Amino acid sequence: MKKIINTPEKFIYEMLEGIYAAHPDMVKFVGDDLHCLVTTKKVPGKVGIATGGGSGHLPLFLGYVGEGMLDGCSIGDVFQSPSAEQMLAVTKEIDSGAGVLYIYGNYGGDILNFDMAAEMADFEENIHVESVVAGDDVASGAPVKPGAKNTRRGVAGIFFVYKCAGAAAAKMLPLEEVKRVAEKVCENVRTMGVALTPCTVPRVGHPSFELAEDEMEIGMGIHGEPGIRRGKLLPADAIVDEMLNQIIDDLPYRAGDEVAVLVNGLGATPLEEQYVMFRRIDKVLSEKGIKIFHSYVGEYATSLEMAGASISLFKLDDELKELLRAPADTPFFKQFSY
Amino acid sequence: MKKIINTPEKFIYEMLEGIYAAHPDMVKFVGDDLHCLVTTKKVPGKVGIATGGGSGHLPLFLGYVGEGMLDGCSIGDVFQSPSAEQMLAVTKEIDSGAGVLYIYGNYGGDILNFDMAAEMADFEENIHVESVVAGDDVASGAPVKPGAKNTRRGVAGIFFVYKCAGAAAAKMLPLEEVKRVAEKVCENVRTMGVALTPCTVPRVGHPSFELAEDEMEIGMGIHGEPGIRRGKLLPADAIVDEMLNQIIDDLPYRAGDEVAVLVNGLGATPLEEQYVMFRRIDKVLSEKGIKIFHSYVGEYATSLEMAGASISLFKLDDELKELLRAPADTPFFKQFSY
Amino acid sequence: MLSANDFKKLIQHWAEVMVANRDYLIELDSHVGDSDLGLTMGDGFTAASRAIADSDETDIGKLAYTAGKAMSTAVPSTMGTLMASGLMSVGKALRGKTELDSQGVADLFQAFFDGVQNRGKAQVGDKTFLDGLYGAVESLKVDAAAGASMTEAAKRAAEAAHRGFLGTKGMIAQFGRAAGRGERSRDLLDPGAAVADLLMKGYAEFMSGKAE
Amino acid sequence: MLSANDFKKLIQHWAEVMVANRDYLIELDSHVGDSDLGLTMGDGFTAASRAIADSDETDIGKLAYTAGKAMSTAVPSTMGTLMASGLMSVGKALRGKTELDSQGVADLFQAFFDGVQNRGKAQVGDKTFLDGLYGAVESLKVDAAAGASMTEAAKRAAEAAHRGFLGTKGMIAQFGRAAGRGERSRDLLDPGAAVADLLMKGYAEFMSGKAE
Ligand SMILES: Nc1ncnc2c1ncn2[C@@H]1O[C@H](COP(=O)(O)OP(=O)(O)O)[C@@H](O)[C@H]1O
Ligand SMILES: Nc1ncnc2c1ncn2[C@@H]1O[C@H](COP(=O)(O)OP(=O)(O)O)[C@@H](O)[C@H]1O
Ligand SMILES: [Mg+2]
Ligand SMILES: [Mg+2]
Ligand SMILES: [Mg+2]
Ligand SMILES: [Mg+2]
Repeated sequence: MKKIINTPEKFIYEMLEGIYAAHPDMVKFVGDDLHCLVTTKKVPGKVGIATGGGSGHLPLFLGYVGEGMLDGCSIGDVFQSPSAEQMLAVTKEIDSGAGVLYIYGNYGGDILNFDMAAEMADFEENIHVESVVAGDDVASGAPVKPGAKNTRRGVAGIFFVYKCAGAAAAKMLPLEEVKRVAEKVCENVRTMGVALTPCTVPRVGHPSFELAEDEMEIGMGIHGEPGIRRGKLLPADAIVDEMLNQIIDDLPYRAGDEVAVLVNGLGATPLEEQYVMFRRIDKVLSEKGIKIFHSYVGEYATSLEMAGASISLFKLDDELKELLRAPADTPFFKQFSY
Repeated sequence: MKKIINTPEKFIYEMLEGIYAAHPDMVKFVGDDLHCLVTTKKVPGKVGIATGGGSGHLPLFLGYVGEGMLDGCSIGDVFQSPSAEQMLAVTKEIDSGAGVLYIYGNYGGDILNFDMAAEMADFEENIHVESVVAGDDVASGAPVKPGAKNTRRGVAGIFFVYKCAGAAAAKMLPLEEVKRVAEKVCENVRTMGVALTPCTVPRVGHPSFELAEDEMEIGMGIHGEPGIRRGKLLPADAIVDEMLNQIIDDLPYRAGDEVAVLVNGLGATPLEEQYVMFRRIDKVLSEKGIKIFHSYVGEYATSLEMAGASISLFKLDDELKELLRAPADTPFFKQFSY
Repeated sequence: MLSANDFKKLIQHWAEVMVANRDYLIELDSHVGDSDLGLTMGDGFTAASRAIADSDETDIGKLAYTAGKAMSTAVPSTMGTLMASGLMSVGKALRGKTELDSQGVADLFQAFFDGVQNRGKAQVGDKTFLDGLYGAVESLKVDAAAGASMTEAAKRAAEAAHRGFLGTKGMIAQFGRAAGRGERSRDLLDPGAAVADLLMKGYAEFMSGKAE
Repeated sequence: MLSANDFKKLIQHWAEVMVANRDYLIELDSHVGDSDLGLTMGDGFTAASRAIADSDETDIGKLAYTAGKAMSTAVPSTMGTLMASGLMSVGKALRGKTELDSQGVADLFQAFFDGVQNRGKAQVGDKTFLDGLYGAVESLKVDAAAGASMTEAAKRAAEAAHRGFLGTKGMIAQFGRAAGRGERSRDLLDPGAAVADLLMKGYAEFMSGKAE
């Protein structure tokens, strides 16, 4: 795969230099470490929200730091967790006494480091930290049983968690309320993806897996984790139907429900194709009597230059609708209230 | 190239169905023709701004229809001009007595059809239409001589024309003023692109050209028009330097100038790589004493799944700065005033 | 004389000619352009013909304008729009005419030429459609002034168009995709000029068929 | 007895052991994971050792905590964070201790075990690092209660760790990348348990070196 980079070793560092140079009014780094990004617009008394994870998923994670969404983010090398120390640096910076909520995806390395950071924040800095772990990928594990540990990976649906928790924090709700909102979103979001081509981690230098010229893999994770079915590339409508039905059956989403829809490009799939997918989603949902409240189409959580897309549904009630439609202004996600 | 589509013949039609389904609050079509898209938020007395061109470039063209930018857009099949009749339908809808400005890229088919539409609007509907043709691609022709015809292709820099002309129209300026602003932007924007991989027009079914696994082409157009140099893929900094120097020398941009920068992904190039490019642009401009007023990084004008990127510089004065920072709310481009 | 009814038949004949020459035009366009010319001319003239075939209109100008609009809607490619512009220009110039004599036909093709030129801004010698049509229009004007029979004039105009088409070999393209090739375009025949050649050949066929 | 100075040297020895076993760990991790374990353990223990090498601190707990934090900063991979958690847990448990007897060393490794378990939430039998360390800690506790020499106890703990490591063959992985393989993980040795094996072997070497 051809890349516009200098050296694999400097890839993420230079990307981060670019981010700060491009958005000096919105984000800055702390602790002398480019991997620790915080908003320039700290709001006194507000619950701080931090996220983090490996690089290679822009606009995840750091693109959502800004007004109405997140306050800070630590990021690691490509597909690698940042360190607890880096998370702690972000945590210290964004806390303004109301505590900090961590929202991140369900990956082993991230969990360990966020847990450690939370412990250090408490032990060393006396900052109250709560955590919500997003695991929305229905292809990555059995349905979540109430009360049981969620074994599913977090993918694009985390956008909805950021959006609503961010809006709740912007309303100056206390930490436990912001956490409740984040958990409520997690319970109501489901995602499934499809991959058409692999991506190449620059340091590794070769594609992370192989897919024949006429194949796709339904359910593949954003780091190339195995999906649930590999097979011949199907027409768009058939792909959507296969993914959407599994999503709908999982929660399940029912006639009369109102949902937000997210069609997310993984990197190399044109927006045109995402809209072809959306068209089918719109048809299927309307046939099933599921109402679309609002739709988001574009790249929200990518996997470098992987071709493919994911679909997320988010079931709404009045509280969540109000939070979803609230304004947000970040480097990558901007929304006027609607 | 693998695509998530149903059939090549229905590709654009279904994409359009998806657009209207996803953004029913923002856009609608007129004349019973999905290719004729207009804003749902018509402002009485405002100059209408229309654009148009071939499909395959999302968010160009129709993604910029909305508050603070464009009022309507007609689009053709992949890389094909829409018809004069379609442009006329849009023109009739968006005119509210103050006249209509056409802003489009410098391509033969588009020019002929927009000219014909303008004539029909005048002859059949008595609508006053003015046209501004963007030709910002410095790789596609000799430098523009004052007064002479611009032979350069229009590429991503047209975004700045839309943005500022849209803001001028939103200020309720008269047609000749909005036209003056659009022309002023054209005079101050320069772009150059680089392609790493070709794209495939669905109906054609094979890539539009070939590029060896270790090659790039500097200056290639967004339909695969030949560039100015094909050679070995270079490190990001070297690519940027080569493109940026030609851009800077062309206007020329000089020490003391203030510019807006646009780094535009062509489709398959990750945002991470675009930021690696931006980092270098920031360095070079600061060395040359050219000040960055604001930066835009992302996909603004694509070429289906082509890998590559373009760089645009836009030289600003106080008037243009004010127009650039004004708010905009469209399906793809949203900006709070800054 | 050429009546409104003849005009409708002429357009229909042109549609048949373009459809019959589909592959020829595709082949020519494949060397310089995007190979669509055979398709767009076939589709475009067919649409133009359909739009007026069942009309009771006797105003040749109105028929031409309607045919042109239908053409522009059907095929917004370069040549599609230029041919539409030609027809619509004929429409404006011949508004009110219900039949045409030699001079009227010369006016018709002059208006067609002007419509294409006003739209496309090309000059004779720029290796375009205009180079195919130019000599034909001049020939029609001379013959009209000299009082030659319409059939004779049509035949000579077709010969002039064919020479014009052949003459595009040797010119450097200034417009369209071929312009991107600069000097390398010199040895190629211009596909748009081939359309002019076909149109005049078609007109001559039509007139000689009418005469029989 | 194990002094604060000994503790610093032990960590330094562990760093040397991990660097020496870089390729061995890479090889093990390449079958189940992403091949980074040799790099992360080498880098991580080296960073931990460097962070305390020049310290005048005599509080073993404080040294362990500092070493752990350095480790976590250097290598935020799974095992990096787990080893950091182990060391930081030792730090909290041994805060104030300046030297350790047999029981103190048993407490140290128990705290290390607990730190890893609290962080990673795995159980013995889940085919992780814990399966390597578990038997060693039990052995240290028994020997401490029985009054065995520290060198002897260390030797037996190393043997227990090695058995624990070998015993991971036959287990189904519940954590980390290997868990994705389910039943297919059974025949593989767990790389994290190999690290436990190396740590206890390193500790035994260090104690027998001290005894000489
Ligand atoms: N400005 C112009 N004026 C007259 N004829 C033109 C002009 N530009 C292009 N042409 C003619 O159009 C022909 C190509 O038409 P077409 O295949 O429809 O173009 P495209 O496929 O690029 O839209 C050329 O061979 C040339 O004769
Ligand atoms: N929750 C856990 N508790 C204890 N050990 C674990 C846990 N998860 C993974 N491990 C250990 O970590 C090892 C892999 O470590 P490492 O290579 O750093 O993982 P990764 O490269 O996936 O981040 C496994 O062999 C296993 O022994
Ligand atoms: Mg053509
Ligand atoms: Mg064409
Ligand atoms: Mg590993
Ligand atoms: Mg790893």
